[in-house]
Amino acid sequence: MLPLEWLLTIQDQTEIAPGIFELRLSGDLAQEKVQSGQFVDVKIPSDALLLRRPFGIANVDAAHNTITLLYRTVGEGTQILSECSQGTELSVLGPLGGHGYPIDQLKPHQKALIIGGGTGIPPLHELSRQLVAKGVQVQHVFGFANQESIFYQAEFEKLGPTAYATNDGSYGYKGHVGLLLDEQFADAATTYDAIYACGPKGLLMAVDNRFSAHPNAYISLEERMACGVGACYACVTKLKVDPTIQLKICDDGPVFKTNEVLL
Amino acid sequence: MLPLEWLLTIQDQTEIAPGIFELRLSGDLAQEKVQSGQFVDVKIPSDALLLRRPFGIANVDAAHNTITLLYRTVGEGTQILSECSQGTELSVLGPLGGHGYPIDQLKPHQKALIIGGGTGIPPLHELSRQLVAKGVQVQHVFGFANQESIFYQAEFEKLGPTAYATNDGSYGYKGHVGLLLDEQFADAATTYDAIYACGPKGLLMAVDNRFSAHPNAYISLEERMACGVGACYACVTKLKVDPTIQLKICDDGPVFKTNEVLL
Amino acid sequence: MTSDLRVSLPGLELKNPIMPASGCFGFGQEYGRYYDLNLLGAFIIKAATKEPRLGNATPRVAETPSGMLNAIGLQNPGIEAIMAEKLPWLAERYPDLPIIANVAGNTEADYVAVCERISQAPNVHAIELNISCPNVAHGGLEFGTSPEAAATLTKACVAVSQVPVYVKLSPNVTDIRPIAKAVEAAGAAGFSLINTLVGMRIDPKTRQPILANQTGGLSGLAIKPVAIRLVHQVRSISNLPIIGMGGVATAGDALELMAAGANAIAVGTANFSEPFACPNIIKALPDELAKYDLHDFKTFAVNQEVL
Amino acid sequence: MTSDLRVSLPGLELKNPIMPASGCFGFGQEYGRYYDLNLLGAFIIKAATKEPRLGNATPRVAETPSGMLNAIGLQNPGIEAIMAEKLPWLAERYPDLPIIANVAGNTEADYVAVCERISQAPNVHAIELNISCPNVAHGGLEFGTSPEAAATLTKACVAVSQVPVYVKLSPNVTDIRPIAKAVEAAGAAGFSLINTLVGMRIDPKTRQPILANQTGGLSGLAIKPVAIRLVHQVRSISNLPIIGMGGVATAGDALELMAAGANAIAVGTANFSEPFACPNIIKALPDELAKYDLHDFKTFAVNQEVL
Ligand SMILES: Cc1cc2nc3c(=O)[nH]c(=O)nc-3n(C[C@H](O)[C@H](O)[C@H](O)COP(=O)(O)OP(=O)(O)OC[C@H]3O[C@@H](n4cnc5c(N)ncnc54)[C@H](O)[C@@H]3O)c2cc1C
Ligand SMILES: Cc1cc2nc3c(=O)[nH]c(=O)nc-3n(C[C@H](O)[C@H](O)[C@H](O)COP(=O)(O)OP(=O)(O)OC[C@H]3O[C@@H](n4cnc5c(N)ncnc54)[C@H](O)[C@@H]3O)c2cc1C
Ligand SMILES: Cc1cc2nc3c(=O)[nH]c(=O)nc-3n(C[C@H](O)[C@H](O)[C@H](O)COP(=O)(O)O)c2cc1C
Ligand SMILES: Cc1cc2nc3c(=O)[nH]c(=O)nc-3n(C[C@H](O)[C@H](O)[C@H](O)COP(=O)(O)O)c2cc1C
Ligand code: FES
Ligand code: FES
Repeated sequence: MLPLEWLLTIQDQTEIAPGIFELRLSGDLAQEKVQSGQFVDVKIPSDALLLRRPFGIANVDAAHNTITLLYRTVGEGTQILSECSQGTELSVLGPLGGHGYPIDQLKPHQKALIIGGGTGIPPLHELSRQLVAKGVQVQHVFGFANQESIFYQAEFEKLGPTAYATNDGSYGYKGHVGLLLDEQFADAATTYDAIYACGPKGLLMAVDNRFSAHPNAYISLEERMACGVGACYACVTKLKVDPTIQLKICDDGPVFKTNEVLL
Repeated sequence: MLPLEWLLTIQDQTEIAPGIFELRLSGDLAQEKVQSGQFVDVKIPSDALLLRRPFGIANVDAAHNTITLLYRTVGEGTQILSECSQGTELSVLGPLGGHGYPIDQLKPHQKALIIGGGTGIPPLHELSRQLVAKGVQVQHVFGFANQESIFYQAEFEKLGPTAYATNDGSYGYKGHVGLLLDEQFADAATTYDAIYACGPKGLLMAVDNRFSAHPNAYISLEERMACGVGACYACVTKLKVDPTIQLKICDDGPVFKTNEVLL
Repeated sequence: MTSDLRVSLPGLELKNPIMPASGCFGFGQEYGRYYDLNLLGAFIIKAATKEPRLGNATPRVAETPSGMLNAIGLQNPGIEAIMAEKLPWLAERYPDLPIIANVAGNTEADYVAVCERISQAPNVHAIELNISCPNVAHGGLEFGTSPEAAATLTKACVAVSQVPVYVKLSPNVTDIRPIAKAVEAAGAAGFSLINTLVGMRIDPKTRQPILANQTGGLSGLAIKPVAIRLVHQVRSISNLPIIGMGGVATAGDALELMAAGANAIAVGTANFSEPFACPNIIKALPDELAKYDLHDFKTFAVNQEVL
Repeated sequence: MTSDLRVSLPGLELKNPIMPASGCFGFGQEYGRYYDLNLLGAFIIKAATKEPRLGNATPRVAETPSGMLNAIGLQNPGIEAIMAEKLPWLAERYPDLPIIANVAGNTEADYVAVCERISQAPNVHAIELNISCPNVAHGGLEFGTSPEAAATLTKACVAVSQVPVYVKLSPNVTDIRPIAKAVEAAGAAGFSLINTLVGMRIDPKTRQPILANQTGGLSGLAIKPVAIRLVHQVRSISNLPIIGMGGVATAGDALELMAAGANAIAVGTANFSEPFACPNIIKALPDELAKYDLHDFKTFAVNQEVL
């Protein structure tokens, strides 16, 4: 039997940007082998909220027995989570997602382009960390609403060069990530040995289009979920080559190759 | 406008007998004039529990700005309440109950008999305290399941002599309070200037019967409530003289004269 | 920018769309001790029947996850006492507070008699015809589950009423649309949606129902998605105004129900959790609207223009 | 004293009364990774239809207070794939686990074809005839809301089925009793109660329904009181066994529904909150029974004797 449910303890929680929280959870889930892009499903401590909340795993620190989540408060669940104090125990399912970001195919000194937007960025941190640990050279390209909402800048810049696009131009390139890619990473498809993306639908579509023929390009999807393990069919997406075949994002994903699924 | 809702802070909470909790709440409700027998309606900190929980006021300590509740864990609400830690803020309505125990009619050195059972006993503590403060001589007669479940023994004995009945005879008289009254307080109707009771239905019926003609005998009722303020008609009881007239326990009670309502 | 919370429905020019739901606020005397009822948009009083009613035996309420059951059984002092005491009490203290009178009965004649009489009270601006109470042996659901019976009753009540008649429909039906259509054709000024679902709790110890009446009406947050669905469904087949209710506890809930098609909102069970629920929601509405760059309800409920 | 959790229903000799509800546990492969499905009393697989179905567009789920909405739309690989892959997979790994096959369709012919075929699978011990799915354009509710249509369909399915047929009724009806009676007369072995209520959530930002299908089926704790009422109501007019479901998350919930008249219990939404919900409930049942000085289910559900 695979392990699934963990009682993790809130080690600390910090608002690292307006409405963006860094949550460090301690417990033995941190000893599991986690592929970047995999996620956890958190039981929010409220009797009235039956569904768990999925969050990408932003960091695994086996030595300190902790994992880190980064999330934005968007509704009731994340609001309640953000008010939980240190020491609170949370029931967490994970690591979930049959397919995270594949990195085994990359060799030291090869180059990876990591593209992210907003709260799609958290799992890309663990990805970048794992790539750098392998000796892969990473380039980050991130989109945010504005300068204020940028988080984990230092953490990412430690791992590799990071280009920013903001909608209002308050930091880095003005405009969305797609335009930044066109202007400053026009040769990316040939320059980079692997492409990884996570973020809002628009960003994923941009990446899916631009890198549809790239043999090593991956996007991570989000969908409203119930079970998180593949049993309820809530989170399906259709195969591009045959839309009568449906995959489950929670189980067959959340990471898919570009050009693989209908966005 | 009358005050109604208070944010009270849990000062401390102790399990004083198996499953019986003493809960001290601090806040300005303690400055209100409270008639003994009045109650509060506590919002349990759970999103899924919409109805408040009514509890008698066991003690008011204006000097320390606290009130005390004593309750038994019987279901989900009291279970959750018992797990709340110090510092938790609770929304509390009160003092509720248009009619508590009348004591103004008593003079110093007059005698009062206070009869209680189980979790009906809490409001009788504040009653006894107020009576003793007036110089009234109090006698308590309390029923419990067994010795283990007795609580507030020292507190009551400080106020006046206290006779106990337990179902299993493990402490005091063996049997229920009605029998103890018959055997040891047979002249109570003439000996005591006032009779006050609170407890399970059987006890109230015993008191109601024995002291139906006493001019100064009172019982306090319980019923499942929704609003707690008289607006929803959940908690009605019928007048004995005319059962087509219904009174609301939360608002027209919870204290009634003996022989006043149908039990 | 300041907000304009006014909404306008037949018979009801409301300064804001929030009103206590029938049966959850008595005749105002109790909550009136704790806050100024003039804050309310309107107020739907407890059901009025021809004769005084004692209601059901106790226990009358039980708790359920995010909800509650009630089986009050329409206890009320009867139309005469309501006309003589309850309505004048409200008129004297809150002359500008529009009252909606919830009317129930055993027979058509009962309903008609009460509608005729109560609609003459100067502060009654509308009637809410309760053909959906699940907790009484007669009347209630009988009229509410058949389009024909509902239409006949509505027509008779509209004919004698001096004020617009809103018909309160039951969620406990296979298809609400034919009932809504029949009631509209019979002259209803609008709908009131929803009354309670039918539910039960059992005490595992005695294995008997907790409520003396066995079943009770399920209300509160738990039924909000059912209320949204039915308001949306009735809105899809009718342009009549809808007073929406069912599980509204916050300004966000109120807007969700208005987005589904409700023109005004009644708040029931939430008063018990939070006695200041109605004034709290009214206070929070401007900020809630502002979240969506709105400052009034003009773009809500497709039929708002018509009114 | 040790407990005896066995219950016995037509076609189903269960070591305990707890089983995952249809649609909430797939075909067992996923939860089977995390615990031994042999712990279960039985298992109701996801709806099987004649043809493979893609179901509805996403989003397919939304959250509600103490509940959730789903509009999966009966996605399933179709009877042939279920016979060829899903059932053999279960039979191989869990030869002693009784499977109940949930069957759905557009037409009577569809239902009949699937019942005939699936009831021949060696590990299918019973059929749960789904005439109550609110999330599909055809079939589902059409058959479930009329006594005549329900009876005709039941009769046809019973005629071709090699195993007892339990009919899963809808709570979205004015009166469930005539439907239950008709289905009983048509040869049903028992009932399965309840399917989901119909609900809706609206995104206040877009003012559009959250679910792509607009409406969805409401399940979870919120509907428990409705499930209890309907089980109690059907029990009051029939002695057939009832598989009860709707908001069961704890052993206490299970006993409450059994006290209302259910003979066995299916657990749906609770699996999502707590993937070990079923084994947890099974483990807790002896202590929960002991609270009431009981050690088996003999005194539950009036009809237990008959079986
Ligand atoms: C695989 C995966 C990984 C994710 N990783 C992250 C992350 O690392 N950081 C982060 O901030 N967010 C992440 N999200 C989004 C996050 O799950 C939602 O923001 C969160 O569930 C919202 O919960 P709420 O109660 O605050 O919002 P509400 O809107 O109140 O939630 C209501 C329901 O909708 C669901 N829901 C709402 N928004 C989303 C969404 N975008 N995706 C899926 N379900 C949603 C909720 O889970 C809940 O069931 C991820 C989502 C998925 C599917
Ligand atoms: C005026 C009044 C004063 C009370 N004072 C005390 C006191 O001082 N100490 C004490 O221990 N208990 C007291 N009770 C009883 C107390 O309110 C219940 O034990 C408590 O509400 C149970 O809540 P629960 O969630 O644990 O139980 P559950 O059974 O889970 O509660 C479910 C619902 O039933 C209601 N309920 C259950 N039992 C009772 C009951 N006996 N009376 C009224 N409602 C009930 C709950 O309030 C809730 O709405 C008093 C009751 C009333 C009416
Ligand atoms: C205690 C109680 C009493 C009620 N009495 C009535 C009534 O007399 N007439 C009526 O039409 N509805 C009555 N209702 C139904 C409410 O008016 C309302 O339709 C329902 O509770 C749904 O709203 P809510 O979820 O906000 O409570 C009552 C509800 C409750 C909880
Ligand atoms: C995601 C989901 C999918 C479901 N799919 C089916 C189905 O395929 N067939 C069916 O008869 N019922 C289906 N149901 C209904 C459940 O089997 C059950 O009747 C209902 O959810 C009530 O139980 P619960 O409150 O324990 O979830 C589904 C429910 C959910 C939540
Ligand atoms: S969330 Fe259940 S299948 Fe993906
Ligand atoms: S609890 Fe509402 S009237 Fe007493």
